[in-house]
Amino acid sequence: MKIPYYPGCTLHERALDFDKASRECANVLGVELEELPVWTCCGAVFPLTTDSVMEILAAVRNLAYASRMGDKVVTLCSFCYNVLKRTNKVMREDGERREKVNLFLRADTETRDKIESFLKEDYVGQVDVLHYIEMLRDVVGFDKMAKHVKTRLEGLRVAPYYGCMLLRPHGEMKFDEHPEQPTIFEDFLTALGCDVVDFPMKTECCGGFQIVRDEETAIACSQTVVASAVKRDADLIITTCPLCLYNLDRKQKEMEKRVSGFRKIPVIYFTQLLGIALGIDDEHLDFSDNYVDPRPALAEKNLV
Amino acid sequence: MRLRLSGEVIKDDLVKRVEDLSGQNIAMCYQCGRCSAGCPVADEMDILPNEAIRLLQLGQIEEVLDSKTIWICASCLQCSSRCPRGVEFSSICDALRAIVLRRRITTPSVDAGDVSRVMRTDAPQMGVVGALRKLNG
Amino acid sequence: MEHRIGVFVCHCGSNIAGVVDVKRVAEQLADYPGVAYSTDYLYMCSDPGQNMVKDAIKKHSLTGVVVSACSPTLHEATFRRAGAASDLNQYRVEMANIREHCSWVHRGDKEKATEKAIKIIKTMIEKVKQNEALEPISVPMTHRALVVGGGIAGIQAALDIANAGHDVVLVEKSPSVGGHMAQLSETFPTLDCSQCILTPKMVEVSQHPRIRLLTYCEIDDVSGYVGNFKVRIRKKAAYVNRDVCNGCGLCVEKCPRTVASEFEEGLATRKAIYTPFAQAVPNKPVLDRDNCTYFESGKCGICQKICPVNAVDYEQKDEFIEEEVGAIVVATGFDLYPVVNIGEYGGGSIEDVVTSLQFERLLSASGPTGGEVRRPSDGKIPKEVVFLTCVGSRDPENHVSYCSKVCCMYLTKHAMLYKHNVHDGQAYVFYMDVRTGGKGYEEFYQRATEEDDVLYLRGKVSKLFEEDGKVMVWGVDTLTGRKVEIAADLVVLGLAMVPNSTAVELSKKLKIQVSEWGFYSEAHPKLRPVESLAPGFYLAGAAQGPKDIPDAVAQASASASKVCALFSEKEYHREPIVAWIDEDECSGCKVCISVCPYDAIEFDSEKGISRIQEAICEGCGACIAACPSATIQQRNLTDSQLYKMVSAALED
Amino acid sequence: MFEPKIICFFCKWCTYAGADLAGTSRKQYAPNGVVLRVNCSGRIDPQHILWAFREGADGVLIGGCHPGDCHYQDGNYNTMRRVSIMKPMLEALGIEPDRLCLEWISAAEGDKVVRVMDEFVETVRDLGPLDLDLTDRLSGAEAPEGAEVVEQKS
Ligand SMILES: Cc1cc2nc3c(=O)[nH]c(=O)nc-3n(C[C@H](O)[C@H](O)[C@H](O)COP(=O)(O)OP(=O)(O)OC[C@H]3O[C@@H](n4cnc5c(N)ncnc54)[C@H](O)[C@@H]3O)c2cc1C
Ligand SMILES: Cc1cc2nc3c(=O)[nH]c(=O)nc-3n(C[C@H](O)[C@H](O)[C@H](O)COP(=O)(O)OP(=O)(O)OC[C@H]3O[C@@H](n4cnc5c(N)ncnc54)[C@H](O)[C@@H]3O)c2cc1C
Ligand code: SF4
Ligand code: SF4
Ligand code: SF4
Ligand code: SF4
Ligand code: SF4
Ligand code: SF4
Ligand code: SF4
Ligand code: SF4
Repeated sequence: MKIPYYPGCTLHERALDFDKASRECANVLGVELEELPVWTCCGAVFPLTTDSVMEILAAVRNLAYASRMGDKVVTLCSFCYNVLKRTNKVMREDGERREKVNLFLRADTETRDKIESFLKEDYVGQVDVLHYIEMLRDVVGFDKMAKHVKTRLEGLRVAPYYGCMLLRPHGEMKFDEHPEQPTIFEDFLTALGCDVVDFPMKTECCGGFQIVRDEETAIACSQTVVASAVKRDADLIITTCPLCLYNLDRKQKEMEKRVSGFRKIPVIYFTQLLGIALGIDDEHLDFSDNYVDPRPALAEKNLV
Repeated sequence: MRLRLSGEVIKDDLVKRVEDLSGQNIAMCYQCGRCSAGCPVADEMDILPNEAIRLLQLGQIEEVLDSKTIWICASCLQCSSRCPRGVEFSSICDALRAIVLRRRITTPSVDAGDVSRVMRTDAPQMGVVGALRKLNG
Repeated sequence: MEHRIGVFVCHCGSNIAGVVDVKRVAEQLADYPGVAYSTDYLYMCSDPGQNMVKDAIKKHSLTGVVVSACSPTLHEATFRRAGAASDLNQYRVEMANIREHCSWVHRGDKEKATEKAIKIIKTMIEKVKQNEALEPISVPMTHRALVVGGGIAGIQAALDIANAGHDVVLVEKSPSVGGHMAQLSETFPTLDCSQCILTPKMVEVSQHPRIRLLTYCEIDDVSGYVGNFKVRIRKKAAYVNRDVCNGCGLCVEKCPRTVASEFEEGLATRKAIYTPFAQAVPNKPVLDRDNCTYFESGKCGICQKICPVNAVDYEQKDEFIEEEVGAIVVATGFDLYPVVNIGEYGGGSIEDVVTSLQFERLLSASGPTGGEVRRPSDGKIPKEVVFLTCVGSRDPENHVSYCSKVCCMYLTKHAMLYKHNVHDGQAYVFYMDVRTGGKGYEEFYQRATEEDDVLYLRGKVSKLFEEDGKVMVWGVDTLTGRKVEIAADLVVLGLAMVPNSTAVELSKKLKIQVSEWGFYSEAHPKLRPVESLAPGFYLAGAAQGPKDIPDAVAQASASASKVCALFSEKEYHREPIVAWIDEDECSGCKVCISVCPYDAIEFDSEKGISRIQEAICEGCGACIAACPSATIQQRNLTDSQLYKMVSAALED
Repeated sequence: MFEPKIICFFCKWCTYAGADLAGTSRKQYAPNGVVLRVNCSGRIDPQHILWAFREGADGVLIGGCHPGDCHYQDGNYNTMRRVSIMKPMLEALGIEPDRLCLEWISAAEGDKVVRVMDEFVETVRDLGPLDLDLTDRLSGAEAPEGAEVVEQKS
């Protein structure tokens, strides 16, 4: 089965490990992630001002490319997912902005050259934006996924971190039935055999992009999250977002400096964990970029 | 400090602009403070989210535009998601930032040094792009 | 029929005559087709004025009367009586409103006012010409009432009606009467013990010779209309022959199965065969087959073996009881908003976050902790207790929009009682507004802050979570503009009051309206607050909207007095201005049935036509305007009358 | 000056009582409208309105209870729907839709009765007399059933 895939810039630059692991897992599960032939940065943040047109143009272009390839587009990064999904809603429901955006698209000669044919019709929200985990649940099925598991991750205590962008705004994202107590990653982890660690900070913010402006503030946020998982004896945290990973993992270096007796905890992408369970080769599961090396924790449970 | 209120002061055109830009009705906020109670970065703010909205209700928009608060907000949408009246402070915050940024006034939060510092971090692209877009227009 | 209409133009002193040329009006109308007599007089409503009408009817053999005077709301009844006194059917007397709608509002232009008065009178002459002689509809009536719901409201209504001398059937779905009040510890604003004031009433209701108490029963079906309802009641199988059982309690004692007790809100257990609480009325057990070993596996049977009077009967089936009643009081009460919906407060998964009703049980002397406040997780006495108001209430975005009215008060009571219990403890109440509308309520709140050191924090809590055996509270104090964090031992949620979960389903059986949130709708929010729009149905207690005990009882007594007023007549009388269907023309499309707000239209499937039940029709006219075959008419306001009236008003 | 003829259908629970209040308060308004009392604005159907125009009315004013206040639960919603369907229908017949007016006026709004009456009379006055030719066409096409007097069955 082929599904159009929008990686987003971070997965092509700093989060190659995420991209690689996710593609490999998909392959094992019989899904081919078919990367859009052309795509651009989605803009990273969805503009919350009602008059924004230029700010969503990039995201619409990507959606329009995807609409040529199928009726879905899968993405991995929480930020991309949020931007694409919310932009899609604008294109479906906000007639005025839709018209303006399509005007731009029609005038956009560069785009026209690249993808002559899609311009035959306006983009009006034809594709459904899917997160990879939704694809696992709804397209593959967690039970089918579980059948591919080579190594059940018994005894591994995993804390699933959702963060903000997958869940909010709930009315638009509809990512999980219970915005305050989501369970999709819990179900995913259970299917892999893990011990799920429920921790109250799983839907709290990691500090987001504030990390590049006001490190102190953002670290305070991410430390709250990390400490909460550590307190509940998690072996590791999983996430879906390169920025969350950066804040929660890389910034543990700073946390160590600031907090006495700070206990580190590895943070990895959920598809890396899935890769381990599916028995994917080490060469595809690269943890060299992680500040806190997950391998010791995994080794302890004989998983690497 | 005494606020001298009148119908004219309260009906500030710029507040109306914030309402238009954010798609929010400022009057709907009944000041329960839940936005502030759940905001992960409120500790660093000089004006709490609910206080910022209160100031807008009173027409005191310049005070809010001058605040640190609007630059500290991480757009996590926690405030909006739990607001009993469906007021999205996160959107109001974006609108307030947009007003400052569209005025093309350099604010302490987004001076040139800041921008270059942002560019220099080793943070993932999306973080950098996000920050620049949220904080630099 | 030859029309002989009498027109009486009133001067009302100068109120009318000062503007309208009454003489000219009377003269001009004397020539109008069908008018047999026309005159004017100074004060029509005075005795001589009325006598004029009476005499003229006889003298001129009038077939109809139009009194051209003030608004019909004022004197229609007066002149109808006058007409009737001269044997003219009261519905052939009409008023033309030439005062409120003419002389008083057109004082500047006497000529135009006079012309308009003539037009107004002509419209009424045309109407009277076609008015039928009608009689008020009278319907036989069963002088027995049904009360649904045996909480304090239902109990009070049943007692009041029965004490007035009418029979009452009281139907309660649970094994005992008492409702939520039975669960409460002490009650604001006086802090009297809830059980102490309630139990005598529960006993009274069970022993009253005029009350048939049916517990563990539900309404299965209701048909008929005001004065003549037929009710089918399902008596749920209790697997105990409660007529034989003597309430010795041996079965309960020996039953080996335990389950969470509903009455104790899950904080304690009960047996599979059980009475919900010690003071239950009737104090006879029921067997909960979903949790009974015998029903699961055919084993056990201990209760049956031990019962000294052989009351336990595993073969018992649901039974049906038929009752005829003339009026129905609905008092099905409330439930708390489900805590699972509030994920940010743990959605029920944090043990030491309890609902307000659970806290009542923790405070109650008869509760699971014997009245000592101990928290559920480890039984420790909590030293830091946080109370949250408006949980789910006043939250149109995520939960319910309305204020639940009683929670401010009961949380204040909770904080106070907690402090009386744990003197060195600290109680916090997070609030948005403290609503204390009621006699002695504000003073009660002030006492909580002054004497019991309850700390009120103005702000809504965003999140609760467990940490190190504490419940972390993330709140705010908007008065100082600070975020607030409290490590609490126990948190109490002042959850919204919502209608009983059966309310909407019941409303469909009863065919009465519920409002947006499922509370029963009153006929008028101010002037008919205890009646449903559908005749014969009355509302009492929290089923109609969030209410405390004084309000619930007041409303129960009010609905009882409404029932008694209805029962004060032998028969039920109503205005005959109802709709009727011409059977020959009706195509049987049922459109009318779908628009009638009172379900007054039934379908005769044999003839394939619809038929209006006069006893139920309120005469709104919705069906008339909707009928595609134009075959429905309203008595004394037919389309034909309307057309003639329109034409008369436009004639030059 | 052209004096329009207006037929007013007022619900007895609200607008009719509102007009009574205007009277008891001695408010003054234009005398062009004649009020017919109906149990509910929902009793009025398109035929009544067309009949009024046919019989020479220049305007028709319907007064009902505010949404949510209908004595009969939701009769006024029916009226609202009907009036919105009526407007294009009138347009098609060449009758300016503004000649039909629906207003929510409660029993307490005597002032509103005055305001609405005066404004509506002005509106219709500005529109001028209803063109007779069109009225003829209407009477040919749309003579309401029941316009011939059907005696009531008893
Ligand atoms: C935590 C808490 C504390 C409170 N404290 C106070 C206080 O201190 N003072 C005060 O004045 N008020 C207090 N109240 C309010 C008080 O509980 C209510 O005002 C009162 O219980 C309302 O009585 P009711 O009869 O209307 O409803 P309920 O008590 O709910 O009784 C309804 C009855 O109807 C039955 N029933 C429901 N549906 C059906 C059906 N379909 N068929 C048959 N039977 C049915 C139910 O089983 C129940 O027995 C408190 C409320 C709460 C939640
Ligand atoms: C400014 C204001 C606005 C309000 N607005 C609203 C509102 O919008 N909605 C609402 O629901 N409620 C409203 N209310 C409340 C409402 O007015 C009262 O609930 C209501 O009037 C109470 O009616 P009552 O018959 O008990 O008392 P009253 O209206 O006071 O009537 C008492 C009557 O008894 C007579 N009387 C007194 N003593 C004697 C005596 N010794 N012998 C004989 N007769 C006597 C008085 O002359 C009077 O006529 C408002 C109240 C106020 C003050
Ligand atoms: S949560 Fe909503 S209503 Fe409450 S203070 Fe914040 S914006 Fe206002
Ligand atoms: S969106 Fe901004 S203001 Fe709202 S909770 Fe998040 S950080 Fe705080
Ligand atoms: S009948 Fe009416 S109008 Fe005539 S005198 Fe009496 S109050 Fe006045
Ligand atoms: S038969 Fe059922 S109810 Fe009776 S004692 Fe056994 S378990 Fe209890
Ligand atoms: S043992 Fe028999 S008589 Fe005694 S309570 Fe049980 S059922 Fe009733
Ligand atoms: S009574 Fe108080 S706690 Fe209850 S909903 Fe109203 S304001 Fe909130
Ligand atoms: S007039 Fe109204 S109440 Fe009567 S049958 Fe018709 S729709 Fe029902
Ligand atoms: S709407 Fe008219 S035709 Fe249709 S069933 Fe009712 S009465 Fe008969």
